[in-house]
Amino acid sequence: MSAMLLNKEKWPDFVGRLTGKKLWAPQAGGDGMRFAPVAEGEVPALDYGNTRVPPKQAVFPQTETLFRFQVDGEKVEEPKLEEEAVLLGVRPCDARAMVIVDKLFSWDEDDPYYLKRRELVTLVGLACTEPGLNCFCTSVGGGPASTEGLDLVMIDLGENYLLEAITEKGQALLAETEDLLEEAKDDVAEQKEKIINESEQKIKRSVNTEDIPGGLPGLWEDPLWQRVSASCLGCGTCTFLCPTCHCFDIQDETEGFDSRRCRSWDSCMFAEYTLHTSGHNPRPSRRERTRNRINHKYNYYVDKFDVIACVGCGRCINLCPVNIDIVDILKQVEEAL
Amino acid sequence: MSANNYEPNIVAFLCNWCSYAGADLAGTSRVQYPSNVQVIRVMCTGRVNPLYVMNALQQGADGVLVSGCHPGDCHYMEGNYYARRRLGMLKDLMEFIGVDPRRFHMSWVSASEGHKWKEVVEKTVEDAREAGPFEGFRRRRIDW
Amino acid sequence: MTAKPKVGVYICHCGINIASTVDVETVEEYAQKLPNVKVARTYSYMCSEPGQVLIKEDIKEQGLNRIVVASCSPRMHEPTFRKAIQEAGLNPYFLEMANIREQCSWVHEDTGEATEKAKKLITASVAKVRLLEALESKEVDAEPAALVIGAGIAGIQAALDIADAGFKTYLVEKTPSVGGRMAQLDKTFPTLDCSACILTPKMVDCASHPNIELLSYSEVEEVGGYIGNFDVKVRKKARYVDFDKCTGCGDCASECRVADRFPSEFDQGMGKRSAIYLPFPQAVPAKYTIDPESCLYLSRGKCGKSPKCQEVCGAGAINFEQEDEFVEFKVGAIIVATGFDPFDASRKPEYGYDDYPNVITGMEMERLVSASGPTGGKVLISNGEEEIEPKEVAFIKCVGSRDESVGNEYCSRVCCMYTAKQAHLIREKLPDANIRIYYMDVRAFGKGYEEFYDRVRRENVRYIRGNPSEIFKRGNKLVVKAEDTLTSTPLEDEVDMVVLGVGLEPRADMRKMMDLLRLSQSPDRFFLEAHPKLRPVDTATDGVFLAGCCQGPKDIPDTVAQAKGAASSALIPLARGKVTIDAQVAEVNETTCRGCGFCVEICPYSAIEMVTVNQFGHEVEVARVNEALCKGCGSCSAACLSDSIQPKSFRDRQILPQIAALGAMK
Amino acid sequence: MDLEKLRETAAEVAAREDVKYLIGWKKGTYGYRVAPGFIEDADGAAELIFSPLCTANLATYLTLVEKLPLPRGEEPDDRKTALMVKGCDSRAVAQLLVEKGIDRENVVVIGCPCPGMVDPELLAEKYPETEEPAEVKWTDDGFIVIRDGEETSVSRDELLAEKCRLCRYPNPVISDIMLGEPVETWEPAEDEGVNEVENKDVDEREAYWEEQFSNCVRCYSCRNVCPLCYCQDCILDRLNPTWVNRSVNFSENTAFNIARAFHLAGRCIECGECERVCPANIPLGKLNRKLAREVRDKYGFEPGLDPEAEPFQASYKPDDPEDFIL
Repeated sequence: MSAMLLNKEKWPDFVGRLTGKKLWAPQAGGDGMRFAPVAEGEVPALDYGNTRVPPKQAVFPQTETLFRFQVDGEKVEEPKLEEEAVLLGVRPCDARAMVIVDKLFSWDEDDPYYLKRRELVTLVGLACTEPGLNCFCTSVGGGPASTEGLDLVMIDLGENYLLEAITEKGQALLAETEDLLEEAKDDVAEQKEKIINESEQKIKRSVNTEDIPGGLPGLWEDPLWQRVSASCLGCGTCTFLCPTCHCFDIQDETEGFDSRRCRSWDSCMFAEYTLHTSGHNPRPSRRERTRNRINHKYNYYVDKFDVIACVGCGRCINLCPVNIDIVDILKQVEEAL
Repeated sequence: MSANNYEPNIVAFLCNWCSYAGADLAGTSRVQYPSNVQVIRVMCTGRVNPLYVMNALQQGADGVLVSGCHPGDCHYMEGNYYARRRLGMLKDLMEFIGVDPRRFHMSWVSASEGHKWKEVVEKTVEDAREAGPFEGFRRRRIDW
Repeated sequence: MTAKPKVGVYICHCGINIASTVDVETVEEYAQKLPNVKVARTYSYMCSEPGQVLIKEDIKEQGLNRIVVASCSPRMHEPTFRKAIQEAGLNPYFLEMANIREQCSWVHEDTGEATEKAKKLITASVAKVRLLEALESKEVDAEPAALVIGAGIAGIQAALDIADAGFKTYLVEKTPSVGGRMAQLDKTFPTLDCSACILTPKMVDCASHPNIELLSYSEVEEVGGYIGNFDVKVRKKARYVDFDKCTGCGDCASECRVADRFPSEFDQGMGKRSAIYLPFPQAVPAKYTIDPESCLYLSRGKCGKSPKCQEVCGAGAINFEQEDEFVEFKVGAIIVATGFDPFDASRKPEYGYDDYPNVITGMEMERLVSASGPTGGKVLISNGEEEIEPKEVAFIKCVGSRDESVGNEYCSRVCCMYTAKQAHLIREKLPDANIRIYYMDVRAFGKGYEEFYDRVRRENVRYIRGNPSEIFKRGNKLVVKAEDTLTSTPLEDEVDMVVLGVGLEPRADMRKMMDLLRLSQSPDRFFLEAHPKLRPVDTATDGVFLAGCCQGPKDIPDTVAQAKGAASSALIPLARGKVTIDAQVAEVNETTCRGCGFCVEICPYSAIEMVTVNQFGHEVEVARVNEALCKGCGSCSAACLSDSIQPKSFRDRQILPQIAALGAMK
Repeated sequence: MDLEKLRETAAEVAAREDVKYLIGWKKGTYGYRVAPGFIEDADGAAELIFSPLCTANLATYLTLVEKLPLPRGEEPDDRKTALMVKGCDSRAVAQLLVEKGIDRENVVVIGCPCPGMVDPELLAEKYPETEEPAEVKWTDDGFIVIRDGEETSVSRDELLAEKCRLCRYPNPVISDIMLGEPVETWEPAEDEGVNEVENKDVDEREAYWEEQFSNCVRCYSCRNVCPLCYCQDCILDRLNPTWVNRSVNFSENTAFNIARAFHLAGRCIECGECERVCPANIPLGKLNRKLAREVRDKYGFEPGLDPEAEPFQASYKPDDPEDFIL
């Protein structure tokens, strides 16, 4: 029971079956801004490109309270993380991104908050049949139907969704909803193959990333960094909306005498990110910050975890206000090598 | 909490020379008024950064009052004129984003207007009471 | 940030002023639990010696480094407690006061509410005090000179005292002569000494005093700077008479083509003067002045073939080309003694002042009974044909005082006595006249006043309790319509003459002085003193003091006393030679300043300037504060978009925690 | 506008010895994107364009460039920056001069009279973006959209950006070199966007903005793109004191947005960049335009017109409105 069919008419029933867990799905209104909790009785539609804010926020919230405490008091209270969650309609690139980020959060020290949330979440993926204009997942080791990181993948076959369990969590989900599903017929594999191939063909943008990790250190002082960063506004759009960016900043926030220690997403594109107390900033301008962003994704991360920390989702390209285009930068890097 | 049985919490910024002195005079004259208004003394209304108003609402105030010298009477000559312009703009902005206009008031109370201070306090409290507890963009007790 | 804050909170009972409404023990218990609070105590009178000792000992023994005193208004006792903690070795600015008396216990009856509010105010004070910074006040030299504005008896006395103490004094008088209102008076109550006799020597003194520079017929135009260092600009109006050449002989006035054609200001319009005139015979300086409005030559450009005054002046002092001159000087202190305006009786039309010539004001009566007045001291009225002595004289008191209908709720304090005095003087001159005084109350509170009032009553002056409602004419007589409220008898009293006991009003032109010196008005519209009891001659502007009736109606002894008080206050910075500049001034963070100059535009004291600094090889413009000029108002900082300019002790990072504390305590 | 003339002029300016570089617009990497171009020499000028897609206000780069610490003895490069400006952009330059954000002698302003920009989102919605960069041109009564070699005429009303419909100053108010003749100004449209919010009752307004601000991710692109947000150290980034917590939630987001809008009161020149760059599509322009409208109507002031004007926030009139005072 690893490949099943779900008739699209039964999609509401399928969703309705996932009770007792916190359901997340792409928000209806709000320009497909983000994944949001699904209200009871609501049936999320899956006819969207991709959310602007990646689903990483479900396991790595933009702001997360680590513990609460009283100013001048002994009382410290930690959050209870125990609610199971299901994310519906996760794109393969975003699921891959979680696998990539997992490496960081389970590296030298385990991050209990992140890892606990990851443990409690089931990712129900949706393979891409209509990739976006700036998708380039195939250049960085992914693909429109990649299952890496997913527990269950859904492929749109027209009348039906093809559901394939990838993990035990996925299996369990199929088991729970067995009565809504049909066994897939033999020709499904072929149909699936065709759809995936077509989808791959639709991905227009590509870049050869093979030599980039090894080449970047040699380009440290290359004029290309000045060129590609000149127009950068130094905002956090590219990093906040990136599914693999994972930097955070920790602050104590107080209301009266109640205080909480929380962490919020931070961005290496912000000037204060590396600002020292002394006033010295080792990455003093947008040039160094842009160089860092590319190096982190295509050099340091590869060095440390043997994987490019970019999944080719295209968000940073789509949403950069000044057309800073990572594919274009990578091509310039390639040329400079 | 319903609007009827709640006591509005009001933060007031008073200039040292006129309104704070006027509030002191109200005390010396034993004028009685509601206890909901908590005063922060500044040297001049010109000192009141309009963002204080935003901050007070965010941090739990249900209403904010700024009070200074009558136009022309500023101890520093012009501070209240600047305050009037800045806070007038802020009031427009706050209303536009959906803050009940009854939550923010500005007044001129001179050092000799102890009774006017009482009236201003009563009006401010009454308005904030009618507007109800401020939830808006209050820095709520945040969920985990 | 230095050591961790250890806060002491001291809650004053103020006898029962606070403790009867605020549950101080509950507040104490509460305050002890506040973050960073090491000690919280209550005491019956914190400001008393033992109260202060309590604080000082805790500072020493418990190592406190921040103090909150919850008591009366900081406007009252902040200096007291600053001094106290300084004596215990703490920086005096490590103090914050919670006003739980004027703004709490005195204005709330409910103990629960007042106690809760006291807790909030203390919480906010603790929140702020932790973040206060140590400040050092600076001293600058004070200019050893004073400016006195107005040369009536108050200004004259103040100027003489300061000059006698050895300091240069500029005495500025708007009119051509010093003397003011007192010079117009005949006798003074209750001693009946001649006003001119006691005033004139002082007038002469102030003109001849080596330390006094008398600027008559002059007006203050600009005042800048601050205590110890005021910059003053004075306009000396053109007299069209060479001050040095004029001998005061008076030939010009008698020969003037329009001689004795204009109402004399000094004689309340009852006498006449020429276009060139000396206000009154004893005027100081005894220099003639041409009134440009009445002078034919100056107003029309032509006076016969040539101006008469010019022809007759042997000294050649007439100079029609003269222009206003400006003098500028620095002083360390300023005394405002600008006096009052008599109430304009036209504003009570029911008394017919504008319609009936024999209805006159008290000031007119002064001139009428004065030997130097228009009638040579004879009390005369006109019956339409000739000047006769009145038989029936009525006085009406409280005209324009204690009268909400004209906006004057206050008592003018001198009318009771001057009407009594004038009744006495008439009695002296007209032994057979029937004199009555209509009154609401008689206030004879000063030394010898009650006795004088008694004496006048015994001189057959009738006091009738009742405020007349109307005066109208019946034949040759004036009818005073009133009700004797003691007997409830309506009266229609036929008299020959009515004297209106007009009150004192703030000067119509006081706005100018308020703008120049940043003064405020009290509800009665007179100048506001810094504290009604304890700082009655001070104003909210450091170094500016009040004397005489500009601060409120008063009689001559009180005026002189206040003038002497103002002089002694003004002498403090002069004698010390230095003034302390408030440490609570603004400061610029030059690293974050973006150089927009908003603060420079805003600063009313021009205390901020843009300077070029080198930041890591780049020349950048940043704001810089001149601490001696900054008054710490903070207007600059609310306009600073990068929060780079901040007033010390009122920084955003000190105020925001106050807001947070108050907001959190719902 | 004559593109050849533009490039010719730009080449001359970029070649000047006293000019560090010229900032103009160039074709983007795909679709309707236009990128800021930093032209250092005459050759680079060939890349420049001016089209209805050049919405970006490049004046922001005048203050965005970091002043890095210089090694001892090294002189700063104080050559001029040349800048291409539309009407709205030029107002930013004028306002920066008022606020001493820049020195007049440090900029060469090249004015581009502007017939109005297209709304890029509207355009992409109607005529989806292509992999190859597309072109849009002005016609007498609208635009021509050229994608993959295919031309489509579109009426002006259909695509004109909101900020341009409301525009009162399409011609640069300040310039050293003017490219082409001034365009004929048009009657600014009624600001329906602001009216719509104003016409809501207070609770509806609260709900409206709550929804909008909840979407804010605090990327600060609105602030960073704004030519008039040029503090080196923004108070909204500070921790002591903390005006706005780092936490991203409706409360802090609202505080951030109030502070941002308020700091622009009497300063915003309505170029609409904040709204354009917002990845959460928050209608930030409404906040700014509301304030700009109040400043104009109640205080009779318009920023960014006169480089010698008194700054609105650092001035007052004795008869400023005070009907709101108790």
